[in-house]
Amino acid sequence: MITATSGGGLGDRSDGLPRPYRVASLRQENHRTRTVILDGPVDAEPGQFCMLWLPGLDEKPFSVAAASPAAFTIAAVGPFSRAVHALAPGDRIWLRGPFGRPFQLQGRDALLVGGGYGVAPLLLLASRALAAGHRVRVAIGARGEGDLLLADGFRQLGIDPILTTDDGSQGQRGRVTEALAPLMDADPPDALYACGPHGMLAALADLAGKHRVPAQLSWEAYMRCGIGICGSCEQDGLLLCADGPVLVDDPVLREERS
Amino acid sequence: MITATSGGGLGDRSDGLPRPYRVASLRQENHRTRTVILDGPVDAEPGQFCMLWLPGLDEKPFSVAAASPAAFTIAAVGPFSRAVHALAPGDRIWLRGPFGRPFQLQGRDALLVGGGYGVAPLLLLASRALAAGHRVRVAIGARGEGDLLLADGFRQLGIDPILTTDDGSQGQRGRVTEALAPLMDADPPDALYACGPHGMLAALADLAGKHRVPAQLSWEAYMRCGIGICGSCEQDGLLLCADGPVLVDDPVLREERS
Amino acid sequence: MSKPDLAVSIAGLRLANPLVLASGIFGTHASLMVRAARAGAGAITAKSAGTQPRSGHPNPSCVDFGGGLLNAIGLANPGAAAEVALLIETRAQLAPLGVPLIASIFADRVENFGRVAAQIAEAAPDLLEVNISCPNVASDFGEPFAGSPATAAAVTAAVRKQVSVPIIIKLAPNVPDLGQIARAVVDAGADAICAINTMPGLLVDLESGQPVLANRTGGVSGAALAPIALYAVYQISAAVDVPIIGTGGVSSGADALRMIMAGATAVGVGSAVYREGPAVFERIATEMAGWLAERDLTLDQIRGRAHGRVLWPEAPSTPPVPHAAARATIPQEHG
Amino acid sequence: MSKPDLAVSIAGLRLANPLVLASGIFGTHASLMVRAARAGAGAITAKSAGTQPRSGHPNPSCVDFGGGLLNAIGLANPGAAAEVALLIETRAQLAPLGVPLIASIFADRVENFGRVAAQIAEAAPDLLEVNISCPNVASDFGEPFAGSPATAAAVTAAVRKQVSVPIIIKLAPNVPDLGQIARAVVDAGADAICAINTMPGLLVDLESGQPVLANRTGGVSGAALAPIALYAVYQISAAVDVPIIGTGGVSSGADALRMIMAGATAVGVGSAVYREGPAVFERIATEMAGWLAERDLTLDQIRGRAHGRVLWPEAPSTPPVPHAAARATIPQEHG
Ligand SMILES: Cc1cc2nc3c(=O)[nH]c(=O)nc-3n(C[C@H](O)[C@H](O)[C@H](O)COP(=O)(O)OP(=O)(O)OC[C@H]3O[C@@H](n4cnc5c(N)ncnc54)[C@H](O)[C@@H]3O)c2cc1C
Ligand SMILES: Cc1cc2nc3c(=O)[nH]c(=O)nc-3n(C[C@H](O)[C@H](O)[C@H](O)COP(=O)(O)OP(=O)(O)OC[C@H]3O[C@@H](n4cnc5c(N)ncnc54)[C@H](O)[C@@H]3O)c2cc1C
Ligand SMILES: Cc1cc2nc3c(=O)[nH]c(=O)nc-3n(C[C@H](O)[C@H](O)[C@H](O)COP(=O)(O)O)c2cc1C
Ligand SMILES: Cc1cc2nc3c(=O)[nH]c(=O)nc-3n(C[C@H](O)[C@H](O)[C@H](O)COP(=O)(O)O)c2cc1C
Ligand code: FES
Ligand code: FES
Repeated sequence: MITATSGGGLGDRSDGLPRPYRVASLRQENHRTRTVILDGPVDAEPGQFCMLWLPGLDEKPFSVAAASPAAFTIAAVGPFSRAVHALAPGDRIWLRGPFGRPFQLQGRDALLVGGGYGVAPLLLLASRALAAGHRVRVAIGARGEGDLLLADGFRQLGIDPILTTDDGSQGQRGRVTEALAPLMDADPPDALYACGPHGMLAALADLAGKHRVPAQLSWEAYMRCGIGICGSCEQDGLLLCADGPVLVDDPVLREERS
Repeated sequence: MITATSGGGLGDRSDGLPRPYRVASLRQENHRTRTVILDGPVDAEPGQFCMLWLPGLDEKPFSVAAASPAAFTIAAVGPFSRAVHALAPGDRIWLRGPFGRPFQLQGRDALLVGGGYGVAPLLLLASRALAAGHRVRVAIGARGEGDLLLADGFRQLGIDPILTTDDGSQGQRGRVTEALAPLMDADPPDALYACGPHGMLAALADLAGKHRVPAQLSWEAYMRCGIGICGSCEQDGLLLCADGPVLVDDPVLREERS
Repeated sequence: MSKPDLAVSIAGLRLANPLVLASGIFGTHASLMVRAARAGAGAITAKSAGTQPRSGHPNPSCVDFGGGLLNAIGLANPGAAAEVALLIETRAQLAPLGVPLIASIFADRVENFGRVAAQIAEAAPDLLEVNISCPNVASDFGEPFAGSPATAAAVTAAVRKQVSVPIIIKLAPNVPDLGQIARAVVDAGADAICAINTMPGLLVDLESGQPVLANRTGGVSGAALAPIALYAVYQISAAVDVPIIGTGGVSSGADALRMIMAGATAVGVGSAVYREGPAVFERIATEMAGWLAERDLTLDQIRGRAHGRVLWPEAPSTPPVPHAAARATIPQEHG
Repeated sequence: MSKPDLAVSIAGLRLANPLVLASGIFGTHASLMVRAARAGAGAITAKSAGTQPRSGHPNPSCVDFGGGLLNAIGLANPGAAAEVALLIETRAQLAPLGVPLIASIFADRVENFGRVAAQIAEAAPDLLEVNISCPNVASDFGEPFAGSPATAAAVTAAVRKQVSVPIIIKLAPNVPDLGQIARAVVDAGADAICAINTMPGLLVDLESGQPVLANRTGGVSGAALAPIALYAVYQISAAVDVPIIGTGGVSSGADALRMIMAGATAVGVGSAVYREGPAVFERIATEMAGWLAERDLTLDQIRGRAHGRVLWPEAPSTPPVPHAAARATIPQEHG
């Protein structure tokens, strides 16, 4: 039973036009990732995203990594992300949003799992979950040491993240799902929250399903309008920009309905 | 110094489209005047008016005679007013508004003067003034006995109106201004509020000016749009539908500024 | 007060209710079209397809400016061949729901309209809509064909010659005389008219001085379009006798009923699906049914009502007759 | 940060600021036009006048539907002879304020445009606006002259022949190609263009099923018109080199600046005067001046900016250059 979370999403549109911000500062996170910190806040929940616009260049979706001030953790993978990296403090950047349905805390014990730049929205989620009195565990997976992201950010929140790398260059060697299997056996969380590549999310959905733990997974898709009208982010009849990006896979619900 | 009162008027437009009501009842007021009472309220201040619409026929301005439920006291003078008289309970009638700037109570001692169907908005004003703790005196002028309007309405509020008729058929003989001169000498009010034919208003403005009493006069003009855009109600650079219909003539202000 | 029947028919095709998913919204995937149908749409229009795949315009390609949307998606579509497969799949999934499928096509030249129509007809859609009015491809394709009676009729005739499926011609608001264009396309063989497509518009970002859309200009849809669309339907229904799918700014039962009063047979819903999600269909239909039931009216009874004139009896002379029998009557001189 | 000069010039005429009272609002009486001038308008346009007096359409003739106004005032005017007197009186009162007066005319036939122009020219207005685009008199006068390049040019030429005062042609939004029409009127002698008049629209009252306006259809103005007007100005300024009075939905300094960025020289304000009263002129001008001053810009520097393109340097390859000099530059390829 894959369903959309409540809140955000379709029917809740106030921030329709791009709003100009200025870059306050940039922080290098790893060899190809920077966090761009803006000069004002964005009223977003963890898991929501914004459309960042550089007039004349392009407009692309990015998860809100911090809300006040707004910040985005961006991997340089192509023309737009490279242009954002090349901005200097004081430069203008525009954003529309936030859009999409956010993570919604379930229970009191949270396991957050991030892969690649999918870690970005989890930092905001972790701090909100801690503030709400949750126990918060975090696992971060990456290809190699140099690709690990934001581990220090979680440490600053007092969370010691489980790290995994494919090549074992830091933390446990292998996939993050492998590292989590024992934990899910011994001390399963009330819910699992994840953002990252589709393969990772699919594996996590399986793992969570086996342990009957609800999973809130943030799926990516190619997004154009970001507001649920162009159809480009369709997945199984859902528009991930509006019905997602966070979808809930609740094994208990699934069994009840089947 | 003729100025517009504050409140209502330009810049305050919520009720732009005609809204359907039904006629709840009709009351014959005199040989050519009826009050049409509707099945719902209108959020109006004394002195404001509405545009009454009968689709396919016409749309015309009428002062709000009562607000809850909405009521209008209408003299049959032509096709539209006659058609309103001919409505039966249950029939539809539409209204836009209220529009225009209302009377605004000044001081604590009010003199209300009405001529013809100009008495209509004064009944609402009288009840609001009483509720606000004002002393309220009322004078009603008409051509003859049969043209006097709403005297009973004021009596129901506990006010015994001064009546004048041109032919002396009821109350004092002569113009209402003549009847008021001694009163203005002996016991002038804090402000005079009037609605009626232009001649009467001009005479009252003189009288009030002589006694240095502020006058709030509701002027009529030929109105089309009712909302200050078509220009048909222009008088001395003011649009009476939006800057008026109530204009304040304050002799003290006038002297200060001249 | 029984639940009124909302069924309508367009060119012999029955729709369980008059609400048609407008082209370009949810019309890109079978899953989405089925979702709209399950949510209560009376018919589904697919996104317009052309001969070749198009990726559409760069981003930003659609924004909400408060009064509505401005979009320049730019007719992104997979091309006619892939579209045929999509339509066949969609039709198969819609069939059990009893919801008809309307294909939509566009092209760059008159002959190509005929060509893509013939291709798409292979998918056997219930109706074929011909989009001659997209404002977002002018730079690629010259002025929209909907801009003159001659070009509009030429496209209609070209499509008519190629296919036997009933055709709907989709018109544009930015013309001086809609009635003339409607007559031209009906004379050329249009079975129905869809009115209207978006109105050309521009939004400028103050800080950058740049148009907000990457395509610079776009098409206005949603609330800001409502009185313009109502006008279009009114003019067209006064000029021709074919069914009209009144489209533009409809987001409530009242909006939809007004479209029908202006002369529409069915009612397109596009931007409102974005605002509210597909649940908008059920809500609009329920509001329509409720309004009609309360007044014991049917859609046929209100269709074209705005063309009628209220008759006022000669106003009685004084003294007025109390409670006179004089009453507004609304004759149906149209529809 | 000095207070920027908002002065602009149209056909050699200097306006202290770009805000022009649009025709049809406050333009019926000298007293009202003077009031708008005192309140801060940079120029005043009188209500359009024709050869003969017209009482206009019956009521309701103008309503606020939330997103803007729909009006069918129907060109109520006192006729050319009385209008001349009104214009002379108004001009005398405006002169000491230094605010120019724009007369406005309409007619039913091409020749009559020339005739009424000649008559009105006797009042020696500073500029003469030719309203070929009123949507509310179609039933009386056939389709608006603004609907085709040929008729628009014919009217322009007829007026041009009769008068030496600079002429402004006022265009309509409901045409397929504004650029073409703009070129036609400029070739025929237009000194400036006003864009746009209202967009044809309809409102229907649900309970009666009747159009809300007695004239049934009307013209949409105000907020709903803003993106449509901006588009019109953008298209026209790409096509011709004469000054444009950008008109439609302007109610703030930001709206006015965007019009200028789209290519306008001056900015018409109509419906906003109704919403806020004539104080709207002072507010808009102050907002414009404040925005420009903060950025140390002038109107000349931003005019047409929306036609420019931001140049992005070739994006650097990884590893990215921190704090690169790469920056958006906005070239002025227009205006
Ligand atoms: C909801 C959501 C949240 C995201 N959050 C982040 C984030 O926090 N940090 C981050 O670095 N990236 C994030 N992305 C991905 C980001 O949008 C792309 O990396 C970016 O668009 C690449 O643009 P480009 O011009 O640099 O590269 P391109 O050369 O255009 O593309 C490189 C790759 O990026 C992806 N991509 C490109 N355009 C899009 C698009 N419009 N939508 C989705 N993916 C696209 C594709 O996989 C593509 O192959 C997110 C994407 C989505 C949908
Ligand atoms: C602000 C305001 C408040 C009014 N309040 C009342 C009221 O409470 N009771 C009442 O009986 N009348 C009131 N009137 C006058 C009322 O509008 C007219 O009596 C009515 O319009 C007459 O319409 P008709 O078709 O019956 O007559 P017609 O034959 O059209 O006109 C008869 C006379 O009514 C006046 N009139 C007509 N149309 C208008 C118009 N659009 N605006 C102003 N005057 C018009 C003219 O003096 C005209 O000579 C008010 C007018 C205004 C401007
Ligand atoms: C994002 C978007 C894409 C559209 N794509 C198409 C299209 O491909 N073909 C078409 O005929 N109309 C298209 N339209 C126009 C709509 O079908 C409809 O005519 C218009 O939006 C007005 O209706 P609305 O106000 O309900 O949205 C599109 C509209 C929008 C907003
Ligand atoms: C009530 C009203 C009357 C108008 N009368 C005229 C007119 O007589 N001549 C004319 O050229 N335009 C007329 N217009 C159009 C305006 O001048 C202007 O072009 C249009 O309203 C768009 O601007 P806005 O959105 O600022 O109102 C009128 C508009 C309104 C609302
Ligand atoms: S990006 Fe999701 S529908 Fe357009
Ligand atoms: S009635 Fe006052 S301006 Fe129109």
